[in-house]
Amino acid sequence: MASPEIILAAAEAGHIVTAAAGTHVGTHGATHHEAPGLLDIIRNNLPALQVLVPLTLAPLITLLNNRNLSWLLAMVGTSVSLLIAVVLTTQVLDGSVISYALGNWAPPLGIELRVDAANALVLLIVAAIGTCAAIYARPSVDKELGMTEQPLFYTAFLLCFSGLLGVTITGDAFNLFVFLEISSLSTYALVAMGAKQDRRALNAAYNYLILGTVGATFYVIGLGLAYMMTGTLNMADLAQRLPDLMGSGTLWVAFGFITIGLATKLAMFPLHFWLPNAYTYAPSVVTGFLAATATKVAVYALIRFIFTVFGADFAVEAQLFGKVLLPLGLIGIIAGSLVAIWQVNAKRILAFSSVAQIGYMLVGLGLMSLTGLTATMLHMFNHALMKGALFFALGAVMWKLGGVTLDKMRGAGKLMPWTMAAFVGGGLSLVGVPTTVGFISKWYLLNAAFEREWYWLIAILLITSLMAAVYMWRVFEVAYLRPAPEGVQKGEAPLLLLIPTWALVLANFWFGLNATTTVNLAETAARGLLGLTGGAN
Amino acid sequence: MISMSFDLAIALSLIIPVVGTILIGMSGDRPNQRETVTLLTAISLFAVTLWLLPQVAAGARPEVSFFEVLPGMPLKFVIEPLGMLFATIASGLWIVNSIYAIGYMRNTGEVNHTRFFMCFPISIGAALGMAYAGNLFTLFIFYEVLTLSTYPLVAHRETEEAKKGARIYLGVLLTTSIGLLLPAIIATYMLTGTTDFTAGGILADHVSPTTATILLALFMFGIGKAALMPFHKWLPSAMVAPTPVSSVLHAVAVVKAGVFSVLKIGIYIFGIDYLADADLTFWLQAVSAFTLVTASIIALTKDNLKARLAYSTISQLAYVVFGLSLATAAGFMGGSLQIAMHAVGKITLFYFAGAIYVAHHKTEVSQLNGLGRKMPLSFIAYTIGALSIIGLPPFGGAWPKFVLMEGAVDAGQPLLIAVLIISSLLNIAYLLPITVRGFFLKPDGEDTPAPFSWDGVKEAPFMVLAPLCFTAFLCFVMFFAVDAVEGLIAPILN
Amino acid sequence: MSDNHNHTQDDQELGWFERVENHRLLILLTVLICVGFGAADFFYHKHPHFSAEEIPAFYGLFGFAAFFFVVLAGAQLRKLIMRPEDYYDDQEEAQDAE
Amino acid sequence: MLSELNPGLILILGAVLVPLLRGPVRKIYMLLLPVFGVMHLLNTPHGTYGDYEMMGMVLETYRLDQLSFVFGLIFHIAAFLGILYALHLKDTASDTMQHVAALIYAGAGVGAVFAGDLMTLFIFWELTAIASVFLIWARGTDIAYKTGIRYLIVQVGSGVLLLAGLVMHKAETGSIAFDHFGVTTMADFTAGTFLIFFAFGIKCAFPFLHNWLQDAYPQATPTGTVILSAFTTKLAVYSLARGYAGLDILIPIGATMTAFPVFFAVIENDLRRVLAYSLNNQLGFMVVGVGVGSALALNGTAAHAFSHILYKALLFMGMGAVLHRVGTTKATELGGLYKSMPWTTVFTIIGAMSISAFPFFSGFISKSLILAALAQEHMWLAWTVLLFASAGVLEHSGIKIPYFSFFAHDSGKRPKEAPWNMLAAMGIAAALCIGIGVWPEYLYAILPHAMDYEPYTPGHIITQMQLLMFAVLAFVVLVRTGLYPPEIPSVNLDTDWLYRRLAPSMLKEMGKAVTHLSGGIWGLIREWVDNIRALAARHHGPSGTMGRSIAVGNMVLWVMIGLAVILLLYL
Repeated sequence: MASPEIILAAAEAGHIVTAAAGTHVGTHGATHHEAPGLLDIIRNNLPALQVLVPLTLAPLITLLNNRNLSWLLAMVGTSVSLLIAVVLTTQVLDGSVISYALGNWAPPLGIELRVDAANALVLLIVAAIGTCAAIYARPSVDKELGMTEQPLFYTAFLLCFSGLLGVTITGDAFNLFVFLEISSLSTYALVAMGAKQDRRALNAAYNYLILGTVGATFYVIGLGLAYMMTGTLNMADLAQRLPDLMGSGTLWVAFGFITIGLATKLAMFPLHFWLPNAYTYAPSVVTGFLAATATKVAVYALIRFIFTVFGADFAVEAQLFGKVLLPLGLIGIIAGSLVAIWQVNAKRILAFSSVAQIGYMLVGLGLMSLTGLTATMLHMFNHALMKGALFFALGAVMWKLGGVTLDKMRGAGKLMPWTMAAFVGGGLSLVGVPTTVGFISKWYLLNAAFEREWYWLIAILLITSLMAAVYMWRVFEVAYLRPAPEGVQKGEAPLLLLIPTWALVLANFWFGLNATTTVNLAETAARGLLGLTGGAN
Repeated sequence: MISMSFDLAIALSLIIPVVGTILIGMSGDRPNQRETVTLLTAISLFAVTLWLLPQVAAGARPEVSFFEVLPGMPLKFVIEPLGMLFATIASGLWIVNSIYAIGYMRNTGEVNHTRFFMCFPISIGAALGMAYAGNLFTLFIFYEVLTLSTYPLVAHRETEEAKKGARIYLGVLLTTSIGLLLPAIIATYMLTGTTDFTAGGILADHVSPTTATILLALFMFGIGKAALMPFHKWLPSAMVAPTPVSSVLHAVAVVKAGVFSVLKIGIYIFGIDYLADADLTFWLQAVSAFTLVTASIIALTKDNLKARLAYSTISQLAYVVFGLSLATAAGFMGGSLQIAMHAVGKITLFYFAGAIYVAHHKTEVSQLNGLGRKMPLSFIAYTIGALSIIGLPPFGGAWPKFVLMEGAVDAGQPLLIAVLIISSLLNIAYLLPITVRGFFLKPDGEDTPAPFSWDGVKEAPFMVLAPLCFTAFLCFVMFFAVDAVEGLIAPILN
Repeated sequence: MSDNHNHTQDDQELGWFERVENHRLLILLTVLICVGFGAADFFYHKHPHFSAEEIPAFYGLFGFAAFFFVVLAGAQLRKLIMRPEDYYDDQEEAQDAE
Repeated sequence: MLSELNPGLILILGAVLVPLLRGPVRKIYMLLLPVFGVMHLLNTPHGTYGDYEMMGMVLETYRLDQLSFVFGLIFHIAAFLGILYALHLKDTASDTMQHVAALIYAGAGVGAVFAGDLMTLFIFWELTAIASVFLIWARGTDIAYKTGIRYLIVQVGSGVLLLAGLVMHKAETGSIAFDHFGVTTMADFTAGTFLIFFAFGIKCAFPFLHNWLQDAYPQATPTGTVILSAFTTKLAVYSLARGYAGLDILIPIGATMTAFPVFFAVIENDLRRVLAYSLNNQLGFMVVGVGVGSALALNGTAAHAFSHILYKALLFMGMGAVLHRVGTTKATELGGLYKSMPWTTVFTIIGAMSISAFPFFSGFISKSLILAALAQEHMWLAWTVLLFASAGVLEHSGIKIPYFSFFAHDSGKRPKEAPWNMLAAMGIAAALCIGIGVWPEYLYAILPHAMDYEPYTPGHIITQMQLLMFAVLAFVVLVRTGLYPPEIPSVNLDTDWLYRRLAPSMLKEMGKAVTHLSGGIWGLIREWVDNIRALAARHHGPSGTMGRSIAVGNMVLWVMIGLAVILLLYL
């Protein structure tokens, strides 16, 4: 089914974990139990609970309007989601697919929640980072936000969180839009909360809002066109009907709108201009959370549309890979890395680095191969870990030193050794040093490039890795090899900041040393997306 | 049972340094505790190595895969003789170096002791990881760990000069390893489906000679730690570091790790026969010979002692690459011996450089006139180390030259012997003036040399002097102990 | 031996070997010995390996000629290779300065 | 075990203890070391001992036979004399180092002579180089420092060539035995045997490879030169005799060596350098002897080496005493010393007469063996050259040395007589010179080959006296007529010019060129890099198009452009 241009090199039939087509675990609650117990009910409704738990907790927080309780609830919401995401992931690791009809309305009419390896991976990212962010939020918002704003913050946070989960888990294209808006709108609010620290946050949030809305609108326009052609909004359904319409101009336009819409959301170069400021001026915890999740979810959505909805053949036909994703990805990598080198604010350095990192994901797509797609999926996960760790570490620095410009960070390594050590850990991962997840991503990207025999691409990938070393090292040097300004006392950030930060840092190393799990997950996801398992279609 | 203990030994080799680092970090500002932990770590690590050594020498090849980093890409360790040799040198000299470092740091007013001592175990652990690596992938991982863990040591003094030097150090090593070595490893993997070190090599049936040549170039230059020209600049740059660091770089771990990798890749990835049959190494002979001679000539022009020694190291390391490029068993053996002999010799020279700095704050060769009267033992030790480096009997350094010459003859390239001879003579010209100045020339500003008296002697503190004398003595012992090294390596050449 | 007159020294300090009359004595002695050994050539039985050895006083003549030649040739050689005493110094110091 | 010990090791290991001893104990101890060595030597029956396996080779560390015995014996005697001569040195560091170096050097020389294989030879060979250079450096002058480095480079160069030859010889034959290499004509050379030959040639100061000798020996300390003169070159002669006896090319080489130094010696101002040239000339005789290769000739070589070591040491001792007392050995600054240094004068004259081969002095009974061997083989050209050189020897060593230092024009210097230990050493050496000359049969008895030769026939004595006395006559004539070239403070160019003048200046020019070139290239590269950097910084710096924050309208514009492009692409 895949285009001959797509390399499926490693696909020996024996290796594929074939689940029976249409293994619908949990659909309609059909189990062997006579009367399902509570546990079974929960188990059977996991996909729905994934989103619903945080979504319902969000308004509750506003209602209670209590600082301590709201934090507690946010913790509960995120950690329960994480638990669910882990369980769901284990269920799809073998390549099977979970389809869940919301409210027992059968798709395509009802809204379908659909979990396969690809979005399980993303769910895991969002839930895990969300949990870390929730823990982290407590001291961070204490410092950066006013007391009264805090319940609002946690509400917005949980909304955003559930929105992102929703985007990821849904099998319905319009439902995706809804969740996208839920997450986006709350994100704008979250970014704007940075205004207490720096008024420029308002401007950044505003720009983000405009661009985000443009993106979402484009998406919905494209979707509308597709709906016009097919009469369905269910992704699986769309996927079945669209191939018959190949060649239709309307469909091209729909595809174009959707691509650009999502590309704006995921900050593809040159549609990334909203990102640096949003990341820089948002509250620390928000930056960390968004950087690690939001763009990844958008990338996921794009992948979902390309591979599942429109189909790889269509995208190949549309020259999306070769003429759009690959070149723009590359330019994004180079430009993002270069800009990062000259930045003087650590957050901005990381923000531009994110632009570059998204470039890597797009290049992985542009390679049009199983390995390439695996690399992209893998990098989504890995990049979430590293950027999460880095931004959280910066947040801790911010907490103590009141800013993360290079000037303020002088001597930070000696003032707060544990925090900066975490930052170094994340930074090394970003550079792609072996034993970290960054290396694993790069390994797969390079492997994919080798398969293609695109040696120039290898060179670019390697050179930009070194550029990452350059911009990270500027921070390291300032933090460790410059004397701290007079009068600043030595002291660490609170434990609640350090624990999630270090959890992510250790995850960077854990999954860098023992990447089999993530690689398997990513590869299963890639196989699923390319239709190499029996599960997805 | 046996395999259990092998697993444990290998695991311990990696865990002990980590534990040591953590404990040192926890020692904070308690110097005695910190130093005790350092020494204990060093000793226990060496004990583990010594437990392994006789068994490997007897033919055991302990193998263990802890887990798969990537599917099909395990973190794999196989102890074979070459790695065992490197591990023994690294962990053995580390004990000496720890003592020296303690003495040095106590007496020079350096700061940040804790960070300083924390980085050592990590780098030694990384060196052992490389030594025992069972595949390229594992080797690469520890290679990078070694680079990064030594960076803080190079930048230790935190001056502008130190930062610049460290930047070059890191820049060159990272650029070469990521830019050249990593693609080479990936290419090897893609072409052969494995990166395991295999006797006889893995490439022979999978690649064309052209590809193999490109790969060889990527590997040889990619291992920037081997300091083959033009990627040698990091070594002199790293000279800004305190002397114990220099000795780690030059003798214990870093450059040794580089040339060790060169040899290991040469024999286990390419295979000597393949290198020879496919005639891949002609250019490498040229490059290493060029490095060998040019670095010596540059060394002649350096007045700063450590800079001179740095170029000397570049030249000496090229011997190892040169040995590989001969693509003969003897050449390989010569390279292996050179790793061992140079380690002992060069560490002596660096200890000397540190000793004169600690005792008299001298750094330049031209400042050494008459200093030998004040530091007779140091200068004698230096002279012994220098003679070993030059390659004169009865010091260990003589053997590698002899065996390398045999290698050149076996390779049908007897003219290459000239390179070795020229280099030896150049070594005399840049190493021995220090001895003469120290003992025989009169100090600046004095008309006649003050008569020697024991009151005038001011040697470096005991903890600095003792390691210096010990390694000098080792140079001598190694001349007679060469058979042990040879016997260890020989099985992999059959 | 003749140039020691140029020296400004008291006669009392002149040693045996510096007195002109003793020079004469020594020269005479030398000549006498030469004549003696030259004459001796005729009074013993030779076992020549080479025909030249049969020449009367061959060794003496050869020695005289050889000595003369060595000294005169040496004097000529001087023109070619003699340099001031500090010839190598400046060069080597220049090298040190680098 | 101890009986298998190479006697050289007694001296070498013994040297290690010297720094620990003080005063008279040290003196006695040092003098006893060579005595022990000789006793050990005399108590060992001929044979090979001390096999030691290493790197897959069996080293024969102690081989005693006729040839090695002669050299071993005289080396011990030389060591004893050298130590005695240096006994006045103090316990200071520098002097202690001289003692240690001298002992190790002598030991290494002895060790090398008894080496049964090439590897052992190589080890001791290099050890002689290392140890001996300290005798030069100990002079403590800047010149000595540089000379020492040059000397060491040449010596070690010889060693590594030997090693290279060893390696190739091993590859060719599989053997590292140090026996006759079977090379009798140039055509027989293999790469390995040629390299070994070349290595020997350097130490033996073959023409064009000779200049290290004249460069270095005069720069050593007074006592150091005495030691130096004994071992290195004679070790080379021994090695040639062992490995290349009968090699025809050695005859012209040796003949050249006898002849050309005499011209340099005539005009040399530094009397110790005169002796160095003379040493070169004497080596020529030995080399010719090796080249002839007959039993008589080889005996001649061994005997000449034996007597030469003694009288050359004696001459260097004489000059060393002068240097020690006066501070210089330049002919232009000496003269008339016989008045205050009578004993030194007498001993030096005995040495001069020995080297000139006056009958009843040691040179006579050894040199005549070589000349006789040549005559036996009817090699008239070589014979003539050697005869000529004999007259030359008389000029520079027989007359010039004693004449210019002790007589000639009175310099007005009245130094003290040499210390007792120097006089003792000189006295013993002088006695040996005369003793050997008068009773040659004892020396003849220990020579490697049996022979039947009577030195004291009327013919021998008469012809030799003719040669010498007519030459003296020529000297008288030359001086009286003013033809004798005056002494001038100067240096004379020799092959050292190549590496002291030509090579450095060429290297310097090359260095300049390379620096210039590489500087240019690096500059260019740096310029490019800077340009690229600047370009990147312009567009990607904080205020560059890529790096700065842009207005939201522009952002949306980009989205529109993106859409337009993508639609264009699709439609």
